[in-house]
Amino acid sequence: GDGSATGGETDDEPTENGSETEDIDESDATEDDGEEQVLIFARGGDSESLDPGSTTDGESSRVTRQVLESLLEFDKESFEVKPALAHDWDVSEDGLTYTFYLEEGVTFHDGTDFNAEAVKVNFERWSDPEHEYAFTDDGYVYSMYGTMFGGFKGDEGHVIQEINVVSDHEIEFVLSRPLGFFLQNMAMTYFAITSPAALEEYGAAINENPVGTGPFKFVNWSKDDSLTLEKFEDYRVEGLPKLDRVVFEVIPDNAARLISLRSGEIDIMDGLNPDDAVGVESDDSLVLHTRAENNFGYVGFNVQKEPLDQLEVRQAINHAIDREAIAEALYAGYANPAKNPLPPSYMGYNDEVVEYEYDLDRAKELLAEAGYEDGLEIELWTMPVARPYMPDPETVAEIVQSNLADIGIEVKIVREEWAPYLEKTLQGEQQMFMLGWSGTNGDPDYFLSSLLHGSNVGSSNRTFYENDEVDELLDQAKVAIDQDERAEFYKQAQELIAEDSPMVTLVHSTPVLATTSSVVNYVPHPSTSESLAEVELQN
Amino acid sequence: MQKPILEVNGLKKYFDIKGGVFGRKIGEVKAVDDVSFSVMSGEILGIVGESGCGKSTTGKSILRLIEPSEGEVKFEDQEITKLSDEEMRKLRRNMQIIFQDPYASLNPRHTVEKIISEPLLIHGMKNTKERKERVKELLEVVGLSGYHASRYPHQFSGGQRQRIGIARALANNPKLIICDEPVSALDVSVQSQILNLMEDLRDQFNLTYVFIAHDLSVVKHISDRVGVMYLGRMVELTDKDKLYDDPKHPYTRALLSAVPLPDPDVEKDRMILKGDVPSPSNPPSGCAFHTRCPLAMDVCKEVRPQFEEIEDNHFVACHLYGPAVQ
Amino acid sequence: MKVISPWRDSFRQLRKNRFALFGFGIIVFFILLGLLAPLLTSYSYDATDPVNRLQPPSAENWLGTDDIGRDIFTRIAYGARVSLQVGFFAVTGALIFGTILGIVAGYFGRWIDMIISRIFDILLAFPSILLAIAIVAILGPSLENALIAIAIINIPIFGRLVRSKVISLREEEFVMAAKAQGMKNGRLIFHHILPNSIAPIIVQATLGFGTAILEAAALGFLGLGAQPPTPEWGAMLASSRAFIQLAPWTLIVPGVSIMLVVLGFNLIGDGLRDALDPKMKN
Amino acid sequence: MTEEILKIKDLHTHFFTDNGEIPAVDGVSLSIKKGEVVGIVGESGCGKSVTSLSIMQLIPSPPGKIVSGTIDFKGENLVHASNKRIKQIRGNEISMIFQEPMTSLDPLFTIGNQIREAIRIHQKVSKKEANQKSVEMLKLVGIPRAEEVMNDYPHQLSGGMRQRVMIAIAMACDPEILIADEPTTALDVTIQAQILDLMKKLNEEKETAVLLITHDLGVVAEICDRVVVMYAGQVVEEGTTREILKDPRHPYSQGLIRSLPKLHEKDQKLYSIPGTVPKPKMGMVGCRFRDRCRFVHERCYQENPELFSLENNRLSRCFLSDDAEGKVVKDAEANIGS
Amino acid sequence: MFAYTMRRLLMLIPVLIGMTLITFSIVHLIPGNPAQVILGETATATAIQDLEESMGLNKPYPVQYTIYITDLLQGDLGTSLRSKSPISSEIWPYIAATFELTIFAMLFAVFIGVNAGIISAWKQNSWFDFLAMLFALIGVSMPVFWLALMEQWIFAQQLDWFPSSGRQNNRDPMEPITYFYVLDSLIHLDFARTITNLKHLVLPSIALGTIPMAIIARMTRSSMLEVMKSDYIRTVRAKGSGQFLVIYKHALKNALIPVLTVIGLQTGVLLGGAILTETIFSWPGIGRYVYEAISYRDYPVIQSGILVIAFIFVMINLIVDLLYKYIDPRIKY
Ligand SMILES: Nc1ncnc2c1ncn2[C@@H]1O[C@H](COP(=O)(O)OP(=O)(O)OP(=O)(O)O)[C@@H](O)[C@H]1O
Ligand SMILES: Nc1ncnc2c1ncn2[C@@H]1O[C@H](COP(=O)(O)OP(=O)(O)OP(=O)(O)O)[C@@H](O)[C@H]1O
Ligand SMILES: [Mg+2]
Ligand SMILES: [Mg+2]
Repeated sequence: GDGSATGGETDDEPTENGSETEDIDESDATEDDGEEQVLIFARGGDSESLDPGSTTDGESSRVTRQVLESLLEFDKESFEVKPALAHDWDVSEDGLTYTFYLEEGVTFHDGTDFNAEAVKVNFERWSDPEHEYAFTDDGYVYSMYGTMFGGFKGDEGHVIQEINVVSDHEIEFVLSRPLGFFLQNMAMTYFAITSPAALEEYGAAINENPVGTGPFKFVNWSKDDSLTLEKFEDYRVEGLPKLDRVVFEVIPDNAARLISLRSGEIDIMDGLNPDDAVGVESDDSLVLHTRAENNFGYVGFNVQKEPLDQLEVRQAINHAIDREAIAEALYAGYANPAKNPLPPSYMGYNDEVVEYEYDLDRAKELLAEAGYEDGLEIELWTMPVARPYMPDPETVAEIVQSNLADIGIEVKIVREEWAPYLEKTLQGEQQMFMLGWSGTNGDPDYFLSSLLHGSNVGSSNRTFYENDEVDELLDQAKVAIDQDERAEFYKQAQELIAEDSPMVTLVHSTPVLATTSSVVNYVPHPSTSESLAEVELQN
Repeated sequence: MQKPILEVNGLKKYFDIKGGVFGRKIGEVKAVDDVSFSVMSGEILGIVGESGCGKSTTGKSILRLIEPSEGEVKFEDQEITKLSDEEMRKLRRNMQIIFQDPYASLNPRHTVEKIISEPLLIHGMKNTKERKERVKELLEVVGLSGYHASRYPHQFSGGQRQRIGIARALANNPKLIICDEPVSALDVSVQSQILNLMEDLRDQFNLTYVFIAHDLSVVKHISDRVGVMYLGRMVELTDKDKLYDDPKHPYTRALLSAVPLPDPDVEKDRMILKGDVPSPSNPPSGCAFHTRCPLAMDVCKEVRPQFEEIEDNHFVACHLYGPAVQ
Repeated sequence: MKVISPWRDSFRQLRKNRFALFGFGIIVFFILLGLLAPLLTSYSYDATDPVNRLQPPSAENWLGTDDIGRDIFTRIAYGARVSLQVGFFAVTGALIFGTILGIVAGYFGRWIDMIISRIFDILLAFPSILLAIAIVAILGPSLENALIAIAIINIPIFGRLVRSKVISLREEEFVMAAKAQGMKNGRLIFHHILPNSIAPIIVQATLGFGTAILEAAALGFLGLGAQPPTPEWGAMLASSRAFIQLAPWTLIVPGVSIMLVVLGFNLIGDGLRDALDPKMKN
Repeated sequence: MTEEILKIKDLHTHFFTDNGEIPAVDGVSLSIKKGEVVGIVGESGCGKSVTSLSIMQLIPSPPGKIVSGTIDFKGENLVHASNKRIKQIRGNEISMIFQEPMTSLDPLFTIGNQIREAIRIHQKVSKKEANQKSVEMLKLVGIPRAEEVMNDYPHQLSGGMRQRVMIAIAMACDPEILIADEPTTALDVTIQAQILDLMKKLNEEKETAVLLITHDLGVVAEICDRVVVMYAGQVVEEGTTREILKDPRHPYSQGLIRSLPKLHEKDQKLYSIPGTVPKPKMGMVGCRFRDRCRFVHERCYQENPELFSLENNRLSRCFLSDDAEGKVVKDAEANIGS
Repeated sequence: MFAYTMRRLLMLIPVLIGMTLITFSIVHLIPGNPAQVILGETATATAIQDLEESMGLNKPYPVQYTIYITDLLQGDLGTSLRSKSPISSEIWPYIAATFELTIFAMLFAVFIGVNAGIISAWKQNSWFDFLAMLFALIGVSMPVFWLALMEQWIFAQQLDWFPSSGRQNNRDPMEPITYFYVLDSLIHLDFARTITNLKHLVLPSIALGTIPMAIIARMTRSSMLEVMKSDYIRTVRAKGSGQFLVIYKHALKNALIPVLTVIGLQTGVLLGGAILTETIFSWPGIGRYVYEAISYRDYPVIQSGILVIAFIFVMINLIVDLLYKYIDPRIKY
């Protein structure tokens, strides 16, 4: 009880709050088992914001995942949905009403109670720009909510029609139409519940003062440097968390991060270079971890631009690119050649699709069919930043360049900065381009619809690929509730897509990371945000 | 009597001093403060005075190398302070200047040939061969040789450089030459060479000089008339013999008595002035010399003495000779 | 007595300066390396060979290979072209515009000077690398644009230098003398002021060559300069950044190359400064 | 006759530059007696300053070096004296003032600081005592408001004042010899008169010997007892001031005096020595003045003239002063002189 | 003195206005939409539009500029588009981090640079002079970021003498007060921590300080040589003073004046130009703050960040000018 006693009500300053509890922790620690357990997690960039709903940034989720909890959560290693703040739930027959039964006796870090009202406040805050905690004037936008639930209050596509507080610990969501992945959504870190009292107290500064129910509570944050969390003594799960303190440190440079890991300055490093994996594996004091594939890197074709509007050209290029070599050489084996725009572990993955063999003769043939036996020139837009699905885009581009040179296609590499890159590819200025996709809620829809549905042209569909049949299949899959049924629709869609070849499906990468050998129970999650509640340090 | 070739009336040049919070003008250096004189054609007018008294500024203002703040300058009856840049440019072939520093006044990157032929070119002598001829001629006039033409200034001694400067000034047959301390940077033995040369040239080409110097002996030697300046003002102006034999202004007297003479036999009753020259940015009221003048009277502190002709051709600005005393 | 022009004199001085000669040697070496690249190596600078990646220096690959198996020696040799060109064009650009602005400001003074000087002040108040980054952000990342950015950030450096030189020369007696001849502004500037301000400009240009190469490397390192597969040394460093532990030579070689070239220009610049400085003469 | 406190014998000071060895001082001998004022005159570049700096052992090295000769100060050869000893002598027994009062004082320290420093280098006195002494010195050299000036910086003083301060610094430790290298050249005549007056006064009161370097014969006439005329690194003539000015023997001295414009004489065409001073270089044979000399004859090209002794301890470096040729001098002068 | 300071401050106004104009124009000339970057490749068109609107990016430029300036005048540096936090509250730790690094880098540079310069000038043409100047030349010829990488590789990784990144031991982070970590540790009277924090400063300071050090050494040497030739040094010698007094009292003070300019300029350069070093050593400084803002098109941060850097730079120059006055009594205002 003392943790909650020192909580928020009296202290305005979060820093003061931190320092006081710190003292208490130290005394606790000495009483218990002597050593304080402090884990340092190093990553390449800092969090944007600690208000999960208003950001889409992975580095933000990684931290908020520890501080705030959603109603549901994903299983440790997959996207299977499990109870969290809600211990149980019901779905109505028509798939329009979801009822969640909330954990009782849970308190926020500030000592206030977690209940159905709090859930409602959070959801309304996200869906209603007019809401008092929406902080629209301060630039808050809840884009992930809009994306996942079809828009905001008053929008035509908005799925959540009403939210009813049935009782203190029972809450009901009424949808306007069925949504196949509603439960998946509820497990996303973006939809984690913040203490309404804290919203009231901090207002727009909530992004620097997260207050949730998670295993760790927020202490302080020096931007672009370090962010400290400490054990929440009253965490709802007995015996957790194990660590006393977690520090997220920013070390922008991959190589520098590895140096720090080796010297023991940090415990976990995200974003290991695949090339360094061998070295890590052979080092007894380090442990190599991989995240399950949850992404997809591709070379896209702008199918509305010459000459890529010709199927033969697209297929020729597909045949000319040596995926195997790329995966092997550039990801040091930590990637698999892709044949579908969906990671293999996903529901609905179609393993029957026949991949485009690396076959230069066939490629040349196709090119000749298209009327380009004398070769042609094509621009390849190269991403300027490393992403999980493509840790070294430049090099990939160079290999593609030399691959295509073999069939007489001269590739001109175009480089734009990230901002204009995204914008211009959205407007279709590119011919070929490189990009990828990472999953968040573990649902195939998030990959296939976003990337290839005709309605997403001008948005996330940058290949400008429109196929009514595919669109139809994807739409059906989205509203179906039966998961097998959905899987079937997706399989068919993949078949069609492969034939049309709107992109060279390059790889699914397995991002590698490393920890020191004293880190125990650390399991990387495919979504990149994993709970550190069970992690321990052992000497 | 001859017509004056140059008339200077009430010439003033104030330099602004900037400062303060806004970098505004917070004062001015009265480098030249109401100076008037005239120069006859063919005469040499000497101007002496201590460092900083405004001699060079006067000289440069006459040629409008510095724009005068006030007053008029008439060259051959033409008022030149109002001329346009282009008119002034054309007029410059008639008015030339020779500088003190023979090192700084020649462009180190040009050959002597180019230095001397440039004024010819800009005033219309387009023919290269003609120019070459003229350069050779000029070099010989100033006591150098034609083969010197291809050399650079740094290959000459101080005296020779001064000769080059003179040749350049002579190039377009000017009528008036302002000589701003042409010999003060030179050694005694070379100084006399240059002084002689200048005298010869005057006779040969019927030149008029305004000869600025701080060495009284030199000025006396070369000039017909001499003006004495103190703190931006002309204090005395007359024929050289009158000035040296019968100086009127106390400052002139002090100046003359301060000159050390290379003759152990001359007995002098020294008149050593006290203190330093005041700053031209804050000149004393009334007569600027009153702070150091052994004969200062009350009136000197308040009233600025007029520059008046107290005897025939003898101008003095001093209350000793003004109506107040007489 | 032989006629010795001031330029010849300076040149003789320079020839006696052993450091300058050494610097000159370095530059000539890299120029030859760049020019003769196709003869010196049988590889092509963009031929990838993933199988032979990150090979240490050997008889086949004198300086080893990079992360996609390209021969580093070949890339260094072709990269010499890039770096020297960047230096040359950036400096020339900055020099031309800087000199023009500097002369205009210094010679005509008044409000023109006021405006130009303030612009210089403002540009110089920005950290130059940030300014360069911003300019490249506007123009888009490419070698040409990096070059433009470098030229722009160097304009005020030349501009100020020329301006101050012009202002001091304007007061020199030989300029006064030239004006007293009745010379027109144009002639005064081009025959008297410019030739006499050229010495510090040359020195600055030589040193600027070095800085421009460093700046280009920094932009290249940030991915804002030369684009792959152009073998720009800074970009080479950036792409090898991750391999410092696996293959240190991929970082050491381009770094040392940059350092040597810049050192060469600095040595020449120092030598020129000594040779052209009028204070050292007589 | 009083003793000679400084005797320079056959001093050679050379500069070793990129353009070869320059014998700036090439066999100079001279001496100063206690309380005497000796002038060195000569045109620019003839080695006056280098001679004086050699005495102080202040020749910039490299490139300069005293190659040979002795500088005998009260029986001690300064050329071979230890560094420590030289430091003791400088500013204490021999001190020096320079031509440029504008640049000879450190602009960043107060006048007081700089005088005090001079005193405390040589005397173990407290700061307060040194201060007192400094004020005294400033008063001695005729600076009004001495206490205030102690706190002024050099730039706040006029050229004349600064030169007075320099003199105060030089005189602070009561030196036996004061070397003044063109102390008034940069000053206006009215100020020059003040400074010369002051130096004369100090010489008389303190019996300090003065070695005055100048190119102005007027200044020499004003205060010197004896004059040494230098030309191209050598002494060409020596004698009392009156003798040299009234009856110069060396053709160079003669020409020099005759080429001066005279203030109190009627105009006549100035005499001028043709040509320019030769640059000093190694291995010159013959008389250095021969190319400008109107009495030049064959011997001037073949031998180096020595300093011939004349009557009254006078010296002249000219073959015409050689007894054998003595007559020729008179004749020649009679012929051309008028 | 006061008038001069005021005047210099007033003179800043047009420069600052010019700067706001330039930064504003630069920022809006940079192609790319912040909303797009913030939301990334997975963004939908509507999400982008919503965000744009909430960020006020669809107002006309003159309106945006006016808003920017009015806010500035009220001391409001704007709100970061990305973090949604007010820049004025967010920026201080970055400034402090950079300042701390800059101060140590300059201390290192000045201490070594000035002394090396003095000794080189003193023992001109000795082997020390030769080596020192050779090193200085190499120092100015090296790409800083490369030096930083090499240092990190050798001293942090191979030898493990110093930590490779960060400002402090993050296992045990400290409650920041001033955000100058060394100072904070002293305030906390936690001297063990001071040592750790200083250790973190070593490598980045050396990397960053090397170029200024080389420049300062070269400048000090040539300035000393120049001063040693001057008349007043000859006067001091003529007084009979020893070499030490000549060099450390008179020559150094005079030689310092041009060196001071270099120190001021270099400090300014370090302030904003340390982007690469800051990235390599994970130093959360202002250069990196702005650089990342550029890639995120976070307009308010770019504008205000650059403005703040430029302002500090100008202030440093002002301080240098005032220092001149302190050293050199000749300077009149
Ligand atoms: N450009 C200028 N700006 C401000 N003040 C100036 C300028 N030129 C000259 N002065 C001042 O004007 C006064 C007169 O200067 P000028 O050069 O005419 O004197 P001078 O008699 O020629 O002295 P000198 O014998 O030293 O050449 C001096 O006090 C000088 O400081
Ligand atoms: N540091 C030096 N390096 C080379 N040569 C020098 C140096 N100092 C003096 N000299 C040479 O020594 C010769 C004599 O110089 P010095 O300074 O003694 O002449 P001076 O008689 O004092 O002339 P001035 O009247 O101009 O002061 C000159 O020809 C000069 O070239
Ligand atoms: Mg003058
Ligand atoms: Mg001298």
